[in-house]
Amino acid sequence: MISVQSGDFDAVAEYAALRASGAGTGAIATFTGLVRDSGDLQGVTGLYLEHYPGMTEQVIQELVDEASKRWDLREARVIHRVGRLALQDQIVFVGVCSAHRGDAFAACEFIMDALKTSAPFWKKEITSGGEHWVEQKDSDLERSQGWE
Amino acid sequence: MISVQSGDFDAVAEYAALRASGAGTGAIATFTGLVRDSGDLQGVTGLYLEHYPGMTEQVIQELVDEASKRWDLREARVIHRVGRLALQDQIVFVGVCSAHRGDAFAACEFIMDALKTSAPFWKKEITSGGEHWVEQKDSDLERSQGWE
Amino acid sequence: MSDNTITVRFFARLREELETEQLVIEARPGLTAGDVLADLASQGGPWGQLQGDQPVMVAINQAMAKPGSAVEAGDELAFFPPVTGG
Amino acid sequence: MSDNTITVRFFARLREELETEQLVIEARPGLTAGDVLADLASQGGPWGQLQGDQPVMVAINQAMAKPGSAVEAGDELAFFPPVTGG
Repeated sequence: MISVQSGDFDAVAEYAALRASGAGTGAIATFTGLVRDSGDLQGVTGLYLEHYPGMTEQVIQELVDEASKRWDLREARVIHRVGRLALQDQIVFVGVCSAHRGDAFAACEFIMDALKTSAPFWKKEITSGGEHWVEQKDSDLERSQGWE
Repeated sequence: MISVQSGDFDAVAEYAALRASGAGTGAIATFTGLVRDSGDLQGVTGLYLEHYPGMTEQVIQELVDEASKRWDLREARVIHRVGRLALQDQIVFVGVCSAHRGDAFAACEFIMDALKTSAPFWKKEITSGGEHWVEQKDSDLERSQGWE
Repeated sequence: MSDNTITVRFFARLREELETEQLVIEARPGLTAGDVLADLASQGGPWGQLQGDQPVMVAINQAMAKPGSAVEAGDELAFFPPVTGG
Repeated sequence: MSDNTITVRFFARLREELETEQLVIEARPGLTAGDVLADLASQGGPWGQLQGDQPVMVAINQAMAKPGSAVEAGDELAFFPPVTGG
């Protein structure tokens, strides 16, 4: 299940869906990203997220497919929000389940890292002094390249 | 928060507690282990888990403290169940939050790996043909030694 | 979309600074994404940044592409800054 | 716990096979966890496994220890198989 949406998501319902994925599931790993006050500028009060409707969903599906080839995955759920978000709002959820713990951790982290560097999302930080588009961080690229 | 308990846990409430950990939190990683039907024997119908009351909690606290030294951790919650469990029951929950994604993933996986090799828990598989104590897996030891 | 045109889309910082979300250009034989970037940049002003220091990413029909990739009539070409999601 | 005794606890497979959850032994100067293992193993029967092929883990006062670790009056000594939690 892949969703790009402006509304909030229910991490609870996502977890329940992962848990219902079948008797072979022994491991569920989840990651949730929240808006936090320590971006490139001080005094961030919120974010605005833009995406490329159609392409974004397709790229995420390809990342999930790639993860399914590398690891034993029973189910993967990826949700990314767009639009205006406030501090502490949930931005992104990646949840996977697998028979095995190592596969669950690796696939979850791989999808999350790849999401940050490959999926067409752009983030603008909103501060008391104005707004600015966030630049891509080298550290994100390096994390993602570590998987290649 | 560390708990060893016979009752089930509410992954939802755990997630909510992690999310409430403060404005600096940007990343929440969780892992849940479930009882699954593919142990050392075929036809597993359940598990029985034993622990060493007092020592077990202390060892888990030391693992969390060690993780807090290695990574930026805002909060960690570890729950491990004991007693008799059925297929698909939740066994273990590890949830951490951090300012940073990489720290959240690493700390969650470190605690989970170390839990399997260091905390005094013993697992007995219950099958239609009888019960047997699970032997320690070399693969778990190797995963944990990878952190040293 | 008419027979001989290419739709060009812009996202995020480029969309804002170019004050353009979408435009339509004529296709021509042998045209590449890089040719389109050069044509647009030659208008000067904010358009100059399409050939400036900051990297510009290219997608054709919603798949990542390169400046050397060919674009044809009916294609959807998109330019945007490096992605910063999650 | 009396003045000069050591409590010995067993867990999991050992607890079941020895049919013993806990026993009390006399402390003596220079006693190590390994000495206790050897004393107990010398009873034969299922106790022999305490010096057998399968590893036996040692804890003293609820902290991991080694066969060479000293045990003293008032200590809680525990023996158990390698852990298999999570």
